[in-house]
Amino acid sequence: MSKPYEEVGLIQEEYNKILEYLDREPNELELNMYGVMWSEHCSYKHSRALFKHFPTTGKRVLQGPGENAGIVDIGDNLGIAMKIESHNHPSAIEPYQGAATGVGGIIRDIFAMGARPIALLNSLRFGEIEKSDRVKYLLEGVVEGIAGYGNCIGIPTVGGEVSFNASYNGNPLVNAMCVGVIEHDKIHRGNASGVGNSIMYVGAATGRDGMGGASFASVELTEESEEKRSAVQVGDPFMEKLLIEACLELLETGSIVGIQDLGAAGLTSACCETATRGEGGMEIDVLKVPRREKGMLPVEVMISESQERMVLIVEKGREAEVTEIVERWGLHAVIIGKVTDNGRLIVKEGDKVVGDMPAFSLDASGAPKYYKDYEVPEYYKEVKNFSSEEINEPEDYNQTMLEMLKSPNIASKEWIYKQYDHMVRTNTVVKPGSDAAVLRIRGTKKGIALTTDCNSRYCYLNPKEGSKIAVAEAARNIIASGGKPIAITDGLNFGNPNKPDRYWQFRESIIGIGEACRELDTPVISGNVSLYNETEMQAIHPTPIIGMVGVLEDVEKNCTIDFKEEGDVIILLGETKDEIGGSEYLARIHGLEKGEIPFLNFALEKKVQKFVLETIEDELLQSAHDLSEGGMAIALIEGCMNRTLGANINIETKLRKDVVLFSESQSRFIITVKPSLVKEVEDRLIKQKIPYTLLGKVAGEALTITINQEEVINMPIKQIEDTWRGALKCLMG
Amino acid sequence: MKVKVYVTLKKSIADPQGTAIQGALKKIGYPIVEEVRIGKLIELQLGEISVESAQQQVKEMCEKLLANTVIEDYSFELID
Amino acid sequence: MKVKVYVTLKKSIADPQGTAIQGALKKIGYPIVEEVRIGKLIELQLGEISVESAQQQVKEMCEKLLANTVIEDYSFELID
Amino acid sequence: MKFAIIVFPGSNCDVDFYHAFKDGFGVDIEYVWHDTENIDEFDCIILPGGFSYGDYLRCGAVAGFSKVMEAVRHHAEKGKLLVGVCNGFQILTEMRLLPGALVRNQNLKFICNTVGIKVENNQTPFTNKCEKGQILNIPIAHGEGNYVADAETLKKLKEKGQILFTYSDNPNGSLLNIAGVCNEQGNVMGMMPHPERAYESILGNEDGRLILQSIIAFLQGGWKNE
Ligand SMILES: Nc1ncnc2c1ncn2[C@@H]1O[C@H](COP(=O)(O)OP(=O)(O)O)[C@@H](O)[C@H]1O
Ligand SMILES: [Mg+2]
Repeated sequence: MSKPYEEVGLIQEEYNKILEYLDREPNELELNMYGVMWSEHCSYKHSRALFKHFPTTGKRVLQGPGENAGIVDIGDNLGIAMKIESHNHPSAIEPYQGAATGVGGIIRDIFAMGARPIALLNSLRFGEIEKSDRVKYLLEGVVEGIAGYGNCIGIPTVGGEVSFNASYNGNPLVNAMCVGVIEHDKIHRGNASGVGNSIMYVGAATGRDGMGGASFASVELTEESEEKRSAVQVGDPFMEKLLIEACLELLETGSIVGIQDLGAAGLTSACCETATRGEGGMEIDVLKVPRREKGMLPVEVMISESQERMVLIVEKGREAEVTEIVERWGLHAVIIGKVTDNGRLIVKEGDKVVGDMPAFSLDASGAPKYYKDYEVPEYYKEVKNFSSEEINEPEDYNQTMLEMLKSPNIASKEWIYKQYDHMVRTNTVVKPGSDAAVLRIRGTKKGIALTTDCNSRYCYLNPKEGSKIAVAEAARNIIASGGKPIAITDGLNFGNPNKPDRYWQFRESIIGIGEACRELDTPVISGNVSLYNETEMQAIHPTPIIGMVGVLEDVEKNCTIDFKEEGDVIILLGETKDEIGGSEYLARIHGLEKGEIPFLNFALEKKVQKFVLETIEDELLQSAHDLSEGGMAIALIEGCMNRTLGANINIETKLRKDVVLFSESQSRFIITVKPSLVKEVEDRLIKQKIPYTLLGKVAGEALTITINQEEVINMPIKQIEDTWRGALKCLMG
Repeated sequence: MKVKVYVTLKKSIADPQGTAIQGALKKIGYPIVEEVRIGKLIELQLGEISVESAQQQVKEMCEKLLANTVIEDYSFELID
Repeated sequence: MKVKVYVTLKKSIADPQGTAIQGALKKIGYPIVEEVRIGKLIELQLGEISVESAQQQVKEMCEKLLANTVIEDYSFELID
Repeated sequence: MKFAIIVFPGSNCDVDFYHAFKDGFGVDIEYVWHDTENIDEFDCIILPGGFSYGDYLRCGAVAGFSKVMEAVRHHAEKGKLLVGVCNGFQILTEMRLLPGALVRNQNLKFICNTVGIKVENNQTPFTNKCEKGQILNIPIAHGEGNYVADAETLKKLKEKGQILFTYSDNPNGSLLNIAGVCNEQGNVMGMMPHPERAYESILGNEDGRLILQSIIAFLQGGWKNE
């Protein structure tokens, strides 16, 4: 027989802590509330201690981690609110609804700050799609779910990433990111302050959805989880659209003291978090909560994760005003309780008190906090054993190229992003398919650039350096689009933290992100942790997803990756080294996932990034593109594609041909420059001591690459394009 | 043989679509409608097959593809 | 009273979803399925009402909202 | 000359239309809430894209019952201009103000893309600034844009010149590649592609302007059917 506290996912010492807080045994309601709140998902008990490694302040930071979303200043009295959130386990069980409700949840976090949501991104990881129908089913459902929710609610899905790797065979990852815009003086927080103020509930009725979903989200998936399938929540984007409009209108009236979405752990978390941030206490009556089903128990009402619900803390006496606005939007608002200052969260059922706990004790501030043991995993040393001499050079590079283009990691993702309305609201200036999405900010000259990035193979081979690269790569994508990176949100997806080698990955990664964010001056303003992403067989590769925002002072000066005109000169910035460890080439062509990952030198990185941004701003560049998976060869091809323009490339080198083409050395970009401006660009490069190579010219309708006088690649763009665009579509049937 | 498969959302699963349609029916003059649930009606035309075999195969199809048993229930009838 | 409303696509209207499902069924081992058509099953819970009145009101609801008679047929049964 | 955009719960492209007409052409345009009764002052009514009432049951099915839609029906009967784009088109067919229906895209997927549409008839209030046969590049974003109608209706549409736009490369399975049609009187138009998403160079495309300009020109009396 398992102990009651074990059933809600707690351990003996945690139970003892509850006894201390209450000075008595908890009843079932209370125990479940502690269970969900002290899960990893809500309490960050394994991760909080590590967050000190993150830089979270800066002159642009208006709101750092700790609220529903972070906010950074972009000038003109405007801020950008953003956050990323995982919905991995729900998506593994019911891909459509799991992904849809992930999107719905993250949108609520944004408008709960008072910001208007303007863009969505998504970062996806799946297993081996070429081998598994199950993976196809998951991808299909997840993409439809994201599309179903985002399209209906009318927020454009402007970017994201997807990649495939055996480590996700048992655990797909679905992380959704939302970005909003807000005026500085309109920022709202989840504070329950002002004794006597009313707690009002708005939105969908409460049902038995996602029962135990929060603690469920923190245990390893086993065969048993099949039985917990009723944990599926269903999203209602139409309801949420009304909620957005109603809440943003309400926030204008000044009647709202605090606002909080109901996410993981539902009412329980909304109550204790707002109480803790505010006056300290709250009293609510579960009988007042609108319900979808008859006969619900207080505990079911308190931990239900029904979607599309919000809690408002309303200034006493102004409830009618709130009700009126909410009803105009076809929704209902009811008073479910009030703010107190006795520090207790009191749950009543009518007149009867059914739960009474110190509010803060449920919240992260009262939850346990762990410093775990860690140890370097066994694989870590082994995988480093690699040198490029071990592998044979391909005989036919045209063939190798085609094989690379067919890799689902390299192939065009348009099968995905064409299912997303990425244009609604007519602010999307650079659409999916370039390095970062660019949106204009109406009423200003400004734009913002958005991206998500993470190469999890790197993070597996070297969590700390790989995580640094994730941040640097995100920054490069922003820079290549003409934006100045200003902040990140991080989605940390890892395995079981109770295993010391997993915890080591987690810790190393956080340290790496912190270091990179300090170097690149992009503070962490929000984030999400998802642990236990493993099955009996296997843990996922460490996957710290970096969502980054940048500002363009003049949105007209955005830049895209595609070559623009015949005759433009193609220049490679940075240095190519023998760094094919951990590369897509090594994995795809040679079936190896090993080696030292490329070395990231921040001094060079910053120099190159600064150069690219300045030359874009000075309108010297026709196109810019960072080099990532697949190296120079793939970056060149991506430049050729959109306008079906070829290129003639000529390289002299001492390196192996496959290394030149596919090495993933860091801090590199490909830029194209009008012939008349090449001198100016070269002068600047020389002056700033940036290594560069003149690669060739945009020309014709084929890509030709000659290395040391030998033509190794000659492919019509049309053929390249058909392969690259068709690969994912073809896989999906 | 013709088969009608009925796929409905499980009772415990929210049906926002049904709720919205109930609201719409109310608005256009049918307050008598207290609840709406929206499901699927899937009509299959089968080739030559015995009743037992049809029974069994249709059940399998429902479990595997036609219904998502995580959130849906199903039933079916053979028609001839 | 409970009502089940069945809404099906008219024969003349193509049903790509049905075709896709037929293809999928074939792929996973059910070539016996020759045709699939996807319709809707709408379950209504009505309050206190006479059979005649229910008949008439449900018919109206179908004509007005539950079915689009340009492309769909409907039928229903009262259950109680 | 005054435009109204009807706003339903769930409309998304109301704002896009507003900006396209206001910022693009400086015309007088207002949002009109779905429960408004009187819309006499407006010369042209726009039903915008989006997911009115969640598009539950069928796209555009519920919106037709909004209070304002009776007035919209009268507006159309009087011969004044009524334009439905995307969800607006779906609403117009659901209300039988336009023939046919819009069903699920043939590939069963939502499609967001920019596609070529051919102007089939330029002798209308909505196309008079276009050349006949001209190809416009206009964004689409829909899951149910597959136009169907019975053979007789299609024949009539063709004969009477009611087919205004056809897809160059049919994305959704529409019969006769239909992307947009008008009623027999020629004052009510519905189309799936979004001209309001293509009114400005920064969005990478200005082809939609021709359609908006046509409407403005007609209302200014600058165009008469020959
Ligand atoms: N899941 C997705 N959702 C939306 N857009 C995506 C998704 N996956 C990829 N994209 C888009 O495809 C383009 C290429 O993505 P990716 O190869 O990851 O770019 P990069 O290597 O520059 O980071 C980007 O514009 C990206 O936003
Ligand atoms: Mg890039």
